[in-house]
Amino acid sequence: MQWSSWSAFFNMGGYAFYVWFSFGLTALWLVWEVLALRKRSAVALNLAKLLAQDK
Amino acid sequence: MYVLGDNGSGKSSLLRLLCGLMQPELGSIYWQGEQVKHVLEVFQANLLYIGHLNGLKEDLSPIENLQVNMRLAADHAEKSDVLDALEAIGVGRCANLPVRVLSQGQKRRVALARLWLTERKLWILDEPFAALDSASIDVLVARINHHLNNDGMAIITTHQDVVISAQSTQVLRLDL
Amino acid sequence: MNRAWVTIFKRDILLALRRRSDVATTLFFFLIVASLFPLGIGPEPAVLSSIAPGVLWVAALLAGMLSLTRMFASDFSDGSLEQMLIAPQPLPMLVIAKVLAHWIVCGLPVVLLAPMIGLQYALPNDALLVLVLSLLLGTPALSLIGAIGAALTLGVRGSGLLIALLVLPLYIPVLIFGAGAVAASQHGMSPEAHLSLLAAFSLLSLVLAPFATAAALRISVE
Amino acid sequence: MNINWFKYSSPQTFYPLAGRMIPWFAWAASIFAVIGLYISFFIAPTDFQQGEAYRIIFVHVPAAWMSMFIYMVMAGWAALGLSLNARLPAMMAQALAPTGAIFTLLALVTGSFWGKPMWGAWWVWDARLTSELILLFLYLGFIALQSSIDDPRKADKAGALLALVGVVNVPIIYFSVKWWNTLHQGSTISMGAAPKMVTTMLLGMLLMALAFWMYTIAVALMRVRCIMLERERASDWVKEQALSVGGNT
Repeated sequence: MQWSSWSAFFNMGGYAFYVWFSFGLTALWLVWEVLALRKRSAVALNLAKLLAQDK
Repeated sequence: MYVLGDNGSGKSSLLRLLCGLMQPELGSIYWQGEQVKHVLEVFQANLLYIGHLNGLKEDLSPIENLQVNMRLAADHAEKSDVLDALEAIGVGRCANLPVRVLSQGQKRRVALARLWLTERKLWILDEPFAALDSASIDVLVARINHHLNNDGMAIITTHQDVVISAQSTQVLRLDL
Repeated sequence: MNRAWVTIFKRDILLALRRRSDVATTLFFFLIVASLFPLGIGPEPAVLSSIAPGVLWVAALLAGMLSLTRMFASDFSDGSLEQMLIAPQPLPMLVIAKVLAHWIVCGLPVVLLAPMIGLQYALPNDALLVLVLSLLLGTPALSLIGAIGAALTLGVRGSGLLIALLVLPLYIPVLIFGAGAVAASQHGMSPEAHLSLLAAFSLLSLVLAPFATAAALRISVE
Repeated sequence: MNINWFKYSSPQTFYPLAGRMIPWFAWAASIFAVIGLYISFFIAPTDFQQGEAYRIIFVHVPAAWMSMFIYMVMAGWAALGLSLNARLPAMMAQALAPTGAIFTLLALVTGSFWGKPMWGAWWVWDARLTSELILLFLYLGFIALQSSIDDPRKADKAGALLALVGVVNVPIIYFSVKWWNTLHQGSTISMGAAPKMVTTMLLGMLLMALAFWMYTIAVALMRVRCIMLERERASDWVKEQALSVGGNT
């Protein structure tokens, strides 16, 4: 184990901002992509449903 | 052969498919028993296509335009032949003016003058009668009849009633 | 069957001669972009001559790019392009004819004007020579690669901006080798390596780009 | 090329197939990510030169790898689509592009967050970062071209051709940028000066790359399903699909 305590872990040897920002941004972006795609799929299905019910 | 149909029914697309300008998603097109895409050069050497765009450069004269188009199609034509063709369809007067100054109907006739210069077997004409006056239509019909009576083929789209009197005329009606 | 491409080449030159303003616009654009930099940076000859290779090459790049949209647009809208596609001729040859005509009309004048602007940037004589040489070797590649972009964006809305986005990244090697050649000669090094890489790049685009352009034209006309 | 391939390549059959595949890849991505993150943060030792900041490479390097890899795969699909005149490969290429662009952007941003504490500058014109930037331009060009052509079939083909042109150019661009970089050695900063690799570090990066890879497949399948629904809105199978899903309208 590399860390003496949790606070040392979060501090990242003084580089906390850079490290956590990089990882956080990556996670955020990937999660956002998945959510956006789910929404897009739901919208497309809804539209198709409306079209189907029209006839 | 006539292709009839309303606007947007796919007449032009059908012609473009036949020329090889578009690729069909399903099915194939045959020329003399061979798939067109395999004998493209032979097919194109037998084909004359005039779409609803005239293929004329505004800054060139009808003579220059036709000569370029003929050479591009690997046909040969003397300047006097070109002039005769323009005379035949009644735009001889405009032969040396830039196409820019011609009217819509005159431009159409310049493009159609190629029909007098060619010995191609298959003509594919998209709305050839549009924008023409009745006298020009008569001249054009006579030319097409002549072509058909000499073993030629023509595929023509139109939404006008024009009678072509060859025996083997077929009508294809596109309905959506 | 090489008469057809000669015909197209002659026709395009003739058309350009009847519309001279198009040529003038490209040239004027090159001139004005190159003249803006000293106004933004200051008239210090040492500074100007150090940025000259990059600035002149970027200006040539942009001028060439602006004229690209015209390469096929009028043929596309008046139907000449359809006739070229169904002609029993190898389309890549016709593309080469058109690109060559375009280069003579839009590229060559820039090459010839460049040394005069180089003088304004206090470039020494041998650097001027290398500048002309590098432009001469590099601008054909710009026209050839640009033709792909021009063909892909035919009939697309906002094609002027789109073409910049598509083509400029592909221009980067030309810019690096071209500007690098001039810079090398400024620093007393031999520009030979740069120039031969530039020539190699142009040759490669001459071999590959016409086929890609032909394919792109078929897609766009469909 | 046999009949079976054609069967699976029709949207109608591929749509549910993709739907069944997505969870598997999503789970694989999460598992690799958990192990990879554990190794990156708890097993990999501190770098004696760069301290803890080097841990950024566990996202930066895999993202950069993926950005290039996705472009290659995209071009592969594009070539397949062009040569077979088929729809599914073209849709796959289109589905991969945004994810590739996101990884490129991530590689750029994390690269600059790694560079700042190490060299005191947010951006250095280093060969790799510059190439990555150009790769981003290539992705954006592809996306812009596809989205500005209305006819989907034409958009597919134009995009595919552009991807192929791009993939031929990528090595040339990379080489020329490298050449440019070595000539202008004024700023002798190289992003390539990665810490001396310990096996655990390499393992961490590989696992993260695997996680990204699985994620990419899952997301690309999701996106390709969306594209199918949007394109074939009027077809019967989409209507059936829409009616069977239920939910609010």
